[in-house]
Amino acid sequence: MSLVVLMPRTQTRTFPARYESLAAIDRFVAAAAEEASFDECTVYQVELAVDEACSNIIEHAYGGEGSGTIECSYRIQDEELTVILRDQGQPFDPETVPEPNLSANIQERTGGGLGLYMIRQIMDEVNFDFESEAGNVLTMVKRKKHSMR
Amino acid sequence: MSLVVLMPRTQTRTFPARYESLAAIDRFVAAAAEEASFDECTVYQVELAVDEACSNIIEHAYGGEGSGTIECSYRIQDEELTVILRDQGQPFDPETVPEPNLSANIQERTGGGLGLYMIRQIMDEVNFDFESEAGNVLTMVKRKKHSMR
Amino acid sequence: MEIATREFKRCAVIEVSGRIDSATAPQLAAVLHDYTDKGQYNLVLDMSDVDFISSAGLRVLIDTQKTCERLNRGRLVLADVPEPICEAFDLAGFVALFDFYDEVVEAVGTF
Amino acid sequence: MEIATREFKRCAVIEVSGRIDSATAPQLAAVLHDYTDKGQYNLVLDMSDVDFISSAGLRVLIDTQKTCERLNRGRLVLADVPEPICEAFDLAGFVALFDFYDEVVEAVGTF
Ligand SMILES: Nc1ncnc2c1ncn2[C@@H]1O[C@H](COP(=O)(O)OP(=O)(O)O)[C@@H](O)[C@H]1O
Ligand SMILES: Nc1ncnc2c1ncn2[C@@H]1O[C@H](COP(=O)(O)OP(=O)(O)O)[C@@H](O)[C@H]1O
Repeated sequence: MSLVVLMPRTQTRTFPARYESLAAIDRFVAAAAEEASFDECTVYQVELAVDEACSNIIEHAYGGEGSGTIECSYRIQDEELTVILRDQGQPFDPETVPEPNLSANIQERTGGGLGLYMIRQIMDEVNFDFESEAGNVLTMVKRKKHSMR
Repeated sequence: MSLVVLMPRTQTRTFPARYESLAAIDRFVAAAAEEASFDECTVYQVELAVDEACSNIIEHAYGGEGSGTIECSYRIQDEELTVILRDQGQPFDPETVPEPNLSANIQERTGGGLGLYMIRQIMDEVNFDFESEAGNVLTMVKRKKHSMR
Repeated sequence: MEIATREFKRCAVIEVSGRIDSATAPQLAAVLHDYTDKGQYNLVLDMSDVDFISSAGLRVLIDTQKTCERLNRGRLVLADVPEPICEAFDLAGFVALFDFYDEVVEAVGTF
Repeated sequence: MEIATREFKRCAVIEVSGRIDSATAPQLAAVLHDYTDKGQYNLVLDMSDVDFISSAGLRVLIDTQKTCERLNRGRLVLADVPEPICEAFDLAGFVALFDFYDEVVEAVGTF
């Protein structure tokens, strides 16, 4: 494997905390994941994780669509993509969130609770920080998988 | 309308009187119809008329697949395609062939008798000659339709 | 001519490609009769890849339709028929005898 | 997101294109509820042109499936699901909850 050390590339954009922003946020992050040369399914999953996190910020941190914002930054270094989301909404304790019911019996299923679960399934690191001066900070890292050979 | 007088183009080929020959005969005639610059549906219909005529020669004139042949010639002149089919099978009297039943009631339909009917529907001239030294001769003419304007 | 078949809950789809002429019509007849013999009278003929059909093929379709429609037990419908073949069907008075569908999924959806 | 629907004899096909996210999922829910409200519990979701579906969309599908399967009166099936969406469905344990079909015609053909 040839090792190429690249300068980190970073970018930041701020979006209104509204559901209509999700498509633009997803495009912004998907472009970053493509730049990090992730495969199609990984790009999709990173987009999904960020969409879930932003939907939660709007729905739960801000308590619905309103006047807040979501600041989205990413950094690509080597083969790692870091996405950071910042908001000024209510903090919460992720530890208290129960695991979703993944039963194969449809009538036992509750439709909700899948967002946080999928974020953790998809991303290699997920860290919430509610102490920051900058508001709530969610940092998610995705590393490129190399196929075994 | 500009009038271009072209030399007639003619070609002749002989095929074994077997159903497997139909695809090759049809291709031969379809190429001629395309050369005569007929539109797609007209090319298809000329191909259909010739296929029906050749199927009849094999089935009825020769009484089935055997050792006979079908000689197929065409001539393109101006905007007219003439196709001539020759065989050495039994002659017949086209005048005695009844019109097919085209009833909209399926149970009254007999599957047969459509071939000759469609040949006459499609071609502008259809002439049988059983007096010829060359055997039975079927001459069919198709003229290019011009859209009214 | 090539024939591929798919069986669904309420009908079978017969997908024919190439030429249906005096040489090949017996093959198509055999496949259709297999279905009607075992009591499947709801049939969709997917004609999207048919290049040519002569009266030998039309006869097979008429015979099959007669069998299917008897006692109101089913019908043969035609899907995705190419334009030149449509026009030729018109010459043979076929439009009154069959239901035509633009897409196979619509044909399957009527059974 | 755009939604097109087609009604067949035994099922309805809902063809969605674009994104199913928190902004658009309510629209899809409305269309699906229209069907279940009028007693149509056999539904095919044609996903061939869906670019993205988040958990907001998954929730709509789960809720609809619950309604459809109650009393064994029907089911919602998924057709032509793009590969990345398939993998995401896997994460959410969706494979056990829905029947998946490669083509819409197969999905329609099971009803
Ligand atoms: N950014 C957030 N701010 C506040 N609460 C959150 C946030 N993200 C998640 N939560 C809490 O975690 C729960 C689970 O979230 P999630 O798995 O996305 O499912 P859902 O949003 O469907 O409930 C939410 O119901 C909410 O109580
Ligand atoms: N070339 C031919 N030689 C002898 N008889 C023919 C020929 N063409 C047609 N016929 C007679 O005309 C009838 C009608 O022909 P056609 O309309 O093609 O329908 P089919 O072949 O299905 O009977 C045939 O049954 C046959 O008796």
